[in-house]
Amino acid sequence: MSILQLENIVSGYGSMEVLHGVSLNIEDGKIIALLGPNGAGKTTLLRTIFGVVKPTQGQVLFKGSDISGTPPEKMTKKGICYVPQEGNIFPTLTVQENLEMGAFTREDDWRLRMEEIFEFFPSLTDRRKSSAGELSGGMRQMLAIGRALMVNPEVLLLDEPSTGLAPVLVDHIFERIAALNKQGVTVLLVEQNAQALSAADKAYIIEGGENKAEGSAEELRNNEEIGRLYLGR
Amino acid sequence: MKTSEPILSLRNVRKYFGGVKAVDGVSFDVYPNRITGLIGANGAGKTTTFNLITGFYKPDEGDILYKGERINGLSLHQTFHKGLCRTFQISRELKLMTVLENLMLVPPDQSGENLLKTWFMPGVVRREEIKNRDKALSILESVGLLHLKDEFAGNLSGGQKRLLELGRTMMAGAEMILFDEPGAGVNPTERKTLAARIRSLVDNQNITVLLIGHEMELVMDICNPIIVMDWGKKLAEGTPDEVANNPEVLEVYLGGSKK
Amino acid sequence: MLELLIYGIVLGSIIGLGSVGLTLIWGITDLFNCAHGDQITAGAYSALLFVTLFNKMGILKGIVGPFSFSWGVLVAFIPAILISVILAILIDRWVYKPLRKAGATSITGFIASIGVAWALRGTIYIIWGADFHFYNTGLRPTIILHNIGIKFRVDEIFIVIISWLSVAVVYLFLSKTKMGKALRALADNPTLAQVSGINTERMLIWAWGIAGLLIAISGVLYGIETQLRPEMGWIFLMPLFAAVILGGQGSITGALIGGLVLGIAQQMSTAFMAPSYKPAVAFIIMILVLIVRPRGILGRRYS
Amino acid sequence: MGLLNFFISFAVMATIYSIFVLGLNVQWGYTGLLNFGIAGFFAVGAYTSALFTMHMPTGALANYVTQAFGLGMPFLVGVIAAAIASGLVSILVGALTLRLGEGYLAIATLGIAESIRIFFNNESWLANGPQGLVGLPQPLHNLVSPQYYSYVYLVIVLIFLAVIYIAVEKGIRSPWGRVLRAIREDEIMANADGKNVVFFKMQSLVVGAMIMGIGGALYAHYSAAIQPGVFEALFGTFIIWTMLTLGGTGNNKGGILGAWIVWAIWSWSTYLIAKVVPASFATRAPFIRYVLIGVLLIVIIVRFPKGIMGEERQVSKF
Repeated sequence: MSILQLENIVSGYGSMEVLHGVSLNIEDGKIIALLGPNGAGKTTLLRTIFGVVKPTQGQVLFKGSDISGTPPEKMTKKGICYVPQEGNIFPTLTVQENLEMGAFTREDDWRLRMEEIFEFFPSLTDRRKSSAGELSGGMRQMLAIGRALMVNPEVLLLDEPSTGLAPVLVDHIFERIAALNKQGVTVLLVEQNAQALSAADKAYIIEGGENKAEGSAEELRNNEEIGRLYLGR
Repeated sequence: MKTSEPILSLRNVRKYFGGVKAVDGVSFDVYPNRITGLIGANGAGKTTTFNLITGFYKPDEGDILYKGERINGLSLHQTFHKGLCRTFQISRELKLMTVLENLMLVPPDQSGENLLKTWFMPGVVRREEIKNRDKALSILESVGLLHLKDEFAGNLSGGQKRLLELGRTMMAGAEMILFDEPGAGVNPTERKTLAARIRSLVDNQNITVLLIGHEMELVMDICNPIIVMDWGKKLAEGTPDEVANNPEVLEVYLGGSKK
Repeated sequence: MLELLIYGIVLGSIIGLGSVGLTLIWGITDLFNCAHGDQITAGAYSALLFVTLFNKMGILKGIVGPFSFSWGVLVAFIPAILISVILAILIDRWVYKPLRKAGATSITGFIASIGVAWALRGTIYIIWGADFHFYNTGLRPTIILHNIGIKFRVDEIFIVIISWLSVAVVYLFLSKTKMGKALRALADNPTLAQVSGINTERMLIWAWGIAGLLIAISGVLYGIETQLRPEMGWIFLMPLFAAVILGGQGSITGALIGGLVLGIAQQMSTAFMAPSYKPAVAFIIMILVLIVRPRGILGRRYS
Repeated sequence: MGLLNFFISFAVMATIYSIFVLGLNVQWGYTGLLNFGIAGFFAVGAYTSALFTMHMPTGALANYVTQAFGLGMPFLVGVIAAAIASGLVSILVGALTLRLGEGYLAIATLGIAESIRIFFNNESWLANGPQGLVGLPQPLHNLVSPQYYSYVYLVIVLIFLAVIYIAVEKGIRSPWGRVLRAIREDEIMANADGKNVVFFKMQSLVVGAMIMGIGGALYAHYSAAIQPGVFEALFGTFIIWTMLTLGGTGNNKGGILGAWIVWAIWSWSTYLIAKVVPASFATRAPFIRYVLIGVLLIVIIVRFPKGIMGEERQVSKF
C-alpha cells in the first residue's frame, strides 16, 4: 500500500520552474531513496511534498487524500516530518528546547517521547542543556532527526543527512535510519552518494526536474548506465 | 617522496575561538607540484586551517611559512598577492556581475583600479582591459563557460559555479591554490571532470594544490599525500594507501565498511 | 557624582526598557526598526489623549500616592498599550509583510521603517502640534536623602520598578513559555521553525504585539519622566540603537545592560561637557565597544 | 513670469540634490556602504565653504556674530575647501566605522551626523551657533539683476553636475568601479581576489563624501544663509535616500531622475498644501510633508524595490 503518492508534480520558485512533472510512489514502511545530480530538483521535491513550495500542477496524496498546498505548519500534525539539509537545528536553543520545538504542534504530553529520543540517540543525553550550536556535525544531524521524530511521524523526509560527516558517522546515521524504519517509520531519503542505495528498498533517480529511472536498489546498482551516469562509477 | 623544499609549512599552529580549540597544534608541509589532500569530519578544523593559511584569521600560536617566509598575520588580499589563491566551501560568486566581469576582477594590480588613472590615463587602462578581457575569454572557453560570459554569475547552476571558480583560480596567476571542497554539490560524473581539470593545472602549469575534500573517491584518486585531521589535530599523514589502512583513521574517520 | 549615578540608573532603565522591544524585533525578523522611537512617541501621545479626555470628563484627576501623576495616567496605560499593540501589528501587516513576501533584504526593511517613522511623526505633529505637553502640570515631588546629599523625584522610583518588572516579565516569557521558546526558535531559524509546525506569520504578530506593549510602557514612562514632544522618540532612538548594539542582536539581558551602561555614561558625561552632547556620548561608546567586540557585549552567533 | 522663476529655483535645488544623489550612489549604489549621515557631510561642506568665502564680521555686527575665521576667498576655493573638509571628515568616520557590519555602519553614520549638527549648534565660536551664518557671497551676482540670479546659478550648478556625473561614470565603468561592485556583492570574495577591501571602501566613502561636500557648498551659496536646523536628518539625509531608491540604486541616470521627481513632489506639495489647508491650520501644514515623504518612501520600497531604472547588466566598459 502506498502512503505517499506524487502525481505529475510541477513546481518551482516564482517564474523558475524546477520540477516539470515528477511522480513518486512511496510504499508504507519502506525506505525510498531519491538520487540524482545536484540541481536535479531533489530538495525542491521534498519542499513541495512538505508544502514549503506549492506545486503549480499535480497532486500530493497522503493516504489517498490530496494534501498539496497544505502549509508546512500543518504537515507535522498529519504525521509527515521533514529534516532539511542545512540549518536543521536552532543553534541558540538548548538540545532539549530543540526537541521541544519539534513537539510544538503536540497538545498532549511529549516528555516521554523526548526520553525515548534520548534513548535512541544516547550521545545527545549528556548535552541536554548545551546550546545546539555547540554540537559537532554528527550530533547536530542526530538532533535534527530527533527533532523531527518528536511527533511520532509516519513519514520522515530526510535531505542528505550524510553531508559533511565522516564516513564512520555516515554509517552510524544510516544504521539509525534503518532502526527507525524497523519501528515502522516510512523514510524518503534524498542522497547524492551511492551508499544510500544499500540502505534503501527502492530508489528513484531524477534529473533536470524529471523522472529518469526507478527500481529496486539491487536493479539500479547493477545497471551499468545508471552507475556511470549517476553514481560516478 | 620529499623531492624538494616544501612550498608551504605549518609549524604547531593553534587557533582557539573562545574555549573551542578549532586548530590545536597542527604541523605539516606541502610540497610543490603536488595535490595534497586534507580530510576529516565537519568541525575537524580543515576550513579553519585554510583560513589561517590565507590570512582570514590570525593564528594564536605557531608559524605559517610560505616559500620560507613567515606569512601569519598577513590579510587575505596580501596572501593573494604572495601567490596564494583560495576557493570557498560554498561557491561564492559576485552574483549581480556578469561571468566575464567576475574573471576580469581577478588580475592583481590593474592600473584602472586607481581612480586618478581612470580619469587621466584612459588609454593605458583601456589597453590593459582589452588584454584582461582576452585572457578571461580564453579561460572561459577552456572551462566551457564561454556561452555564458554575459550571464549574471548568480544565475549559474551549482556545477557551473564550480567551473567559474576554477576559471577564477586560473585567472589569478597563482602559484598555489587552496580548494575548499571543490566537489561539494557536484554530481559524481561532473566531479570526475573537475578532478581531471585540477590534475591538469598541476601537471601543465606547475601549480601546487592543497585540497579539502569529503568525497573519498575524489581525494583518494588525485591527492598524494593525504593529511587527516580530527578535532583540530593532525591524526595521520601519508599516501592514500597508508591513510586508508591506518587503524586510527579507520576507527575515528573512515569506519569499518570502507576499503 | 553619586547623584549622577542615580540619574544614570533611572535613564538607563528607561533606555533598557525601550531597547528590549527593539532588540526583540531585530532578533526575530532581522529588521532594525527605525520607527521604534516614533512608535514610542505615538504610545506616549495615545496616553495623553486619554488623560486629556479624563480631565475633560472630570474623572480620575486625583494624584496617585506620593507621585506627580494622576490616576488618569495610570488608567491611560491600558488604552495606550492597546493602541500601540494594534499599531505595531498593523505596520507589520502593511509594510513589512509585503517586503517579506517579496524576499526583500533587511536593509530594505530598514529604509522602509524610516518612512514609517516620518509618517508617524508627521501625524503626531499634525494632531498635537510642535508644542510640549505634560500629563500633569502640578508639582513633581522629590526625595532628599540628606545624609548622603542626593535628591531625586519620587516618580523615578516608579519608573525604575516598572521598567525592570516589564523586562523581567518579557525575559521569563521568552525563556519559560512554549510561545516564548517558539519566538526564539523563529529568531534562530525561520525556515526550520515553519517546518516544525510553528505558524511563523502568527508568531510575528505575537512578536510585534509584545514590542507594541513594551513601546507603550516605555513611551508613557518617558513622558512621566520628561515631557511630550513630537521628536521625543526620534531623539530617544539614538541611545536605544546604541544600547541594542552594545547588548548584541536579540539579547534581552544585553539590551538592559547596554541601556544601563549608556544611561550612566550619558549622565556622568554631563559633569565634563555640555548636556546637549549626551547623544554624541552614546555614539562614541557604541563605536568603541563595536571595535572591541563586533557582536556586542552579550552577542553570539553560531554558524 | 512667477511660474518660470519658481521653476528655475526648483531646478537649481533639484540639480544640487542630484549631486548629493550621485555621491550616495558611489557609496551605497556601487559599494554597498550604508551612509545615513549624508546630512553631516552636507553640513561640513556648507559651513566650510561659508567660512572660507565670508569675511570676518566687523563693526557692530561683530557683537552679534561670532565665527572662528572668515577668509574672504573666491567661491571656487570655498567649494574645493568644502570637498576637502568633507573628505577629511569622512576619513575619520571611515577609520572608526568601516570595519563594522553594514547595519552598524548605518547607525554609526546616523549618529555621527547628529553629532556634527549638535556640534555646530553648541559651539558658537565656530559658526555662530544656532543662528548660523547669513550673507554668504554669491558668485557672479553682479552679472544680472537679483531677481534673475537663479538663472545664473542654475548654469553654475549644471556645470558642476555634468563634471561630477562624467567623473563618476568614468570611475564606475572602469576596473575601480568593478572592485567597488565586487565589494558590494561579496566582501570576502573581493578580498580573496586580492583586493584591499577596507582601502577601496575608504576611497568610495571619501569620493562620495567629497561630492556631498560640494553639494553642501553649492546649497550654502545659493540660499546665502545656513543654520544647523537645515542639516536635520529628513532634509539632509532621508530625502536623498528616497530619491536614489526611487530612481534606481546603482544607476546614475536613475538617481538624477529620482532627485528631480522627489524634489518636484516636495516643492509642489508645499505650494498645494498652502492652497488647500485652511489658514487656522497653517502652522501645522508643513508637517504634512513629513507624512508625505514617509508614505512615499514606503510605497516606493514596497512597490518598486529596484526603482524606476535598475542597474545595467554590463557596467564595466572595455
